[in-house]
Amino acid sequence: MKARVTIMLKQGVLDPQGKAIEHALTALDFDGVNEARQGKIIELELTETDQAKATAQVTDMCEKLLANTVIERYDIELMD
Amino acid sequence: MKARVTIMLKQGVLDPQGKAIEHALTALDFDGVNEARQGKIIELELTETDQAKATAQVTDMCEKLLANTVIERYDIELMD
Amino acid sequence: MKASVIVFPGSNCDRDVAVSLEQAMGQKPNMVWHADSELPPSDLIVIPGGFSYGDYLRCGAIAGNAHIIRPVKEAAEKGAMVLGICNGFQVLTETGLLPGALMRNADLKFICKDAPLSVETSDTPFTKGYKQGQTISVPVAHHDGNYRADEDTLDRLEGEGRVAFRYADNPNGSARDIAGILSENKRVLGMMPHPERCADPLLGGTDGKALFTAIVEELS
Amino acid sequence: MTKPVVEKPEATPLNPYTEITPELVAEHGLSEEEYATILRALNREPSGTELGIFSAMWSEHCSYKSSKVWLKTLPTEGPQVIQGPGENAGVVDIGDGQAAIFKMESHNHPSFIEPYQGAATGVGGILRDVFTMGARPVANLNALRFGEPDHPKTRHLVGGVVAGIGGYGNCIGVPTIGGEMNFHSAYNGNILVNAMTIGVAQTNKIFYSAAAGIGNPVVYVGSKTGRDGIHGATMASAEFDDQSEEKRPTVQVGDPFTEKLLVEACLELMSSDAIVAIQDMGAAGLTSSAVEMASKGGVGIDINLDHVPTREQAMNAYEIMLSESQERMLMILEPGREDEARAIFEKWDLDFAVIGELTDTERLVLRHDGGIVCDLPLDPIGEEAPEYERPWEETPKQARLRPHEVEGTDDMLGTLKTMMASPDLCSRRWVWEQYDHMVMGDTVIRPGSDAAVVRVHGTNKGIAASTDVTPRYCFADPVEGGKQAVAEAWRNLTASGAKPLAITNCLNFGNPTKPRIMGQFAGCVTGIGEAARALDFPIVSGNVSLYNETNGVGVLPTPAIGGVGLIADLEKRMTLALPDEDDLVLLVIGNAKGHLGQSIYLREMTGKEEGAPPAVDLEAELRHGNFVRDLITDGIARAVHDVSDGGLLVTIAEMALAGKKGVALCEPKDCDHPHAFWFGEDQGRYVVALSADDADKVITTALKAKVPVTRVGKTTGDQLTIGDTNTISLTDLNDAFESWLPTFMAG
Ligand SMILES: Nc1ncnc2c1ncn2[C@@H]1O[C@H](COP(=O)(O)OP(=O)(O)O)[C@@H](O)[C@H]1O
Ligand SMILES: [Mg+2]
Repeated sequence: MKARVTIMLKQGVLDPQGKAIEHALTALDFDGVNEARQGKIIELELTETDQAKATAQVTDMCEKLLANTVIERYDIELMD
Repeated sequence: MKARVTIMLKQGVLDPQGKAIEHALTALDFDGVNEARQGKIIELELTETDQAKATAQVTDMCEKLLANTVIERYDIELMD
Repeated sequence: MKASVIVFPGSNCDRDVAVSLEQAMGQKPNMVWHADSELPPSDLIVIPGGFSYGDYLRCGAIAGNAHIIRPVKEAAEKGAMVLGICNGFQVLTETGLLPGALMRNADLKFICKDAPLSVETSDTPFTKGYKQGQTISVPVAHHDGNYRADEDTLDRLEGEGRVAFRYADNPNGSARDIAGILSENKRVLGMMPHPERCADPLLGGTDGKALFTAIVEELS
Repeated sequence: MTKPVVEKPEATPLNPYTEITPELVAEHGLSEEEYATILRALNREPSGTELGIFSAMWSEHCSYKSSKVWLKTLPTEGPQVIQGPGENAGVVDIGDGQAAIFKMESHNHPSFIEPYQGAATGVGGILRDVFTMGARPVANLNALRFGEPDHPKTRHLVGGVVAGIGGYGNCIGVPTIGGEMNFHSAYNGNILVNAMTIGVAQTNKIFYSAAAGIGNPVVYVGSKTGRDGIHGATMASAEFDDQSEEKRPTVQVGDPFTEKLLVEACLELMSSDAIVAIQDMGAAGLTSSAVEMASKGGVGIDINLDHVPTREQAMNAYEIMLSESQERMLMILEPGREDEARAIFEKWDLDFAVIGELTDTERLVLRHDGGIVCDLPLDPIGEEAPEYERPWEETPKQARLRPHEVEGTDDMLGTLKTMMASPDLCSRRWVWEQYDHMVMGDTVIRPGSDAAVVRVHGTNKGIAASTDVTPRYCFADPVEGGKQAVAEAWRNLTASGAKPLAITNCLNFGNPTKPRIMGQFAGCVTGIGEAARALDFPIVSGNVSLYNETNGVGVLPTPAIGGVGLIADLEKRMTLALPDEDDLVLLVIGNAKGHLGQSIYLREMTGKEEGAPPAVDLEAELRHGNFVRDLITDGIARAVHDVSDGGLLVTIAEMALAGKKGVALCEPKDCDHPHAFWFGEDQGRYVVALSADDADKVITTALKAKVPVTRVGKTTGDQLTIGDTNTISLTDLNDAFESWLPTFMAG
């Protein structure tokens, strides 16, 4: 089973990368970009086949390692 | 309209960050992770409301700036 | 000889390379602001090291789209010499002036130290002051110096004598130990190591000096 | 399947009109008496915003309420001092119309909670303190203390802090040239991250923070204000407990790229005469910068918060005033110079806003959404902030440990190898190779020697710098430990050939309401003062970080000293590396009494931490150091290293490794306790390498000058040997020395 973890900075946390991308897009004459935010994505190939167990396992990974919950929030998506 | 661009290293391009995550997970006794790959996600708030136009616009952004197609592939998802 | 150093927001080796150029040329280079759309007449364009735009998004990506890049490319097409050091090398790959890409170091850490390099060709206007096969010591200081290109490109670079420098002790995982590469006409050089950091005996080495001297000889 | 993860609700921001309850007062870290003082000063209840302002300004971090009485005892003057404590950073004269401007600051609590961003923003903050005075930053240093290596958090914290310091300094393009790092269980729950920056300015172009000129515009520049870091100053002024993790949202994210733009923009504007006063927004953000600038200038300040650039919607006055968003500055401009200034900041893509003006009321007035949310007299907030003479207890003296009371060893070099591979003595290369220590093209002595040296750009003189303190000495005897920290910094500068000029400090201690801790503080400050006086090494800036305690366990008293010196002619600089030349003589300058109390030998080889620390004889220190500096200036010394942690043999081994040159040592004569001779940590000592001819002359002059000197060996081959039989190859020793830290970090 495959899991995809999306990690974004929490609302309100400064996102310098997003800000720089916004500027750069404007400088390239792309109009109509009101906001850009950058995050990370981590794709995991798991041996686990049970959905619930996989979710629990990946949540644990996020809390312990993948995300920095001080400033980031995460989202887990499972795919087969 | 909101667009979410997912940028991953192309298959075959070595992903040192992914490898490091794999190792770190194993060190934390998470078993059954066969592979980890890390990518970027960029969320854009667009003024554009037309799906087709938005897709075209974001594709253009990816080609010109957001992705380096020498080593990366990208994926666009629109949400409202 | 006229030289220009391009300054991006976040460039931080612009002054360092200007000092080395001045020592070699006897006159100061032009410092050219990234937002300018025109380049003063230049035989040599230097894209310095640093963190243009904070290295946000991807090293060199945002700088690769700056206004000044179009005239830089035009000048390169007309045969001007272009030297990209560190972040400058990353910018050159982003603009397409050089092939490939620079990824995060294999061990994911920023690395700053003297790196022994082997000079792979002395048959270029940049490296003619060295002997082919000579080992020189030049500092590296980067987080993303891991050179990548597909196998065909790598073969072509090697076949055409376009690998300028290789690491004697690969610090970052670069494909085929590549530390610096040249354009087809060998007038564009991108390299991760910093020759401007070893062109003054007080700084602990002078192996970089021959590169600047060679450029000045070529262009005067 | 998607499993959305619910975010914890953020704490509700305090409405400016909130009713003030005792709980609210307590949450703001104000005692009942302090609140009563506020009520008396105002003759009314404060608004929510006003309460927040008092809370921040009266926090330990901003008011120095527990430490001030002691700090006043420090020597702060000298002919070289242009500006002592009281400004954003200290300023000393380095000749030719130039000044070195420097300061050290802590970012301990944030770094424990989020090591990367905490350390990064620590670097960003201290850089601002320096360039706000008109200096271009030329060097960074950092003093780090972590818990014991096998504590489960240590590796993660070391990795994050080092990456964060590098991440910020490398990006902004200021070389990180030195620092120190220790491990000790006392830091398990409270790491210490102290960052120091040195800048260079023209003496006639130094900018200060006292606001002046009624009606002059108050200008905000830099990044936008967000909700980050609200309560940072109060957090830095409280003990940790198990709930501290909950306080996490106060951690800020650094943006070194924006700070780089801010440096360039500020220095560009500073080359004109448009700025009257300027101050960075550090702890307690807009509150402390506005209050301090106005108080120092004896004026009032009237700010319309509607004009403050904000990053988030609907921020209220309380949040805007207490936000600790990074990369922001407050300036007072000459009237009519706004457009010129604006053009510069816009060129660098930075926010620029005129947010108010100076008044003659000596009050802080804040307007928001059409109303007045704060109208406070400035004196009670700043000048009249509480000051405490906290009760303190002297630290009981420990008995002096005699050499025969400490177990010896037959295998001196094997012991050396073990010690060189110990956490506190092993090579820090893993750390400084992650820092760009060469950017700016002026690093003349790189990290790894006693003091690092950067050339003053375009000249042939250099600034030497070092940070030092031995916390285990301070714990055992705060006064001696305080002296030792200053003496060691002075010694390190001396060993590089520099003339020591002045120091900054960062005083990290536990909970000052405990008399025992306050006694440590008082003792260390006393020792620092004594040494600074004796060595003519005044304190020109500094920072105090208290409440470094978790669940009642405090850190070792850690008064980090940042020393700065001047090398007038860089040809006369010195490093510890032995030249690749046979038959150079190694002399020890200074006396060896074989002091093993509190030594690394004692801890690593016997597992004990006990006894009195080595005493510091300040007169001898001065005599020995000046003697050594003359040897350097006269071109006689070929390598110099001071003797510190680990003792004489470790010192010599470090010289051999740095130069890749072997040394043959003689067995000490008539020595009952060779382990104490080789590993004792007696103070005031150096090892000097010089030619055999010079050695004889130097021994004669030394004895005349009452400088003890001993010949211990000579350079030869590529091994370290003692006597005829005891040998270790440098390769072996180097592996031990270099591999501990990378191996530890690799997990
Ligand atoms: N331990 C100390 N020794 C000497 N001066 C100190 C010490 N601690 C703080 N100071 C001085 O007190 C002033 C206020 O310090 P601080 O609040 O840390 O500055 P900032 O507000 O710029 O961060 C500074 O001028 C600083 O140099
Ligand atoms: Mg300040």
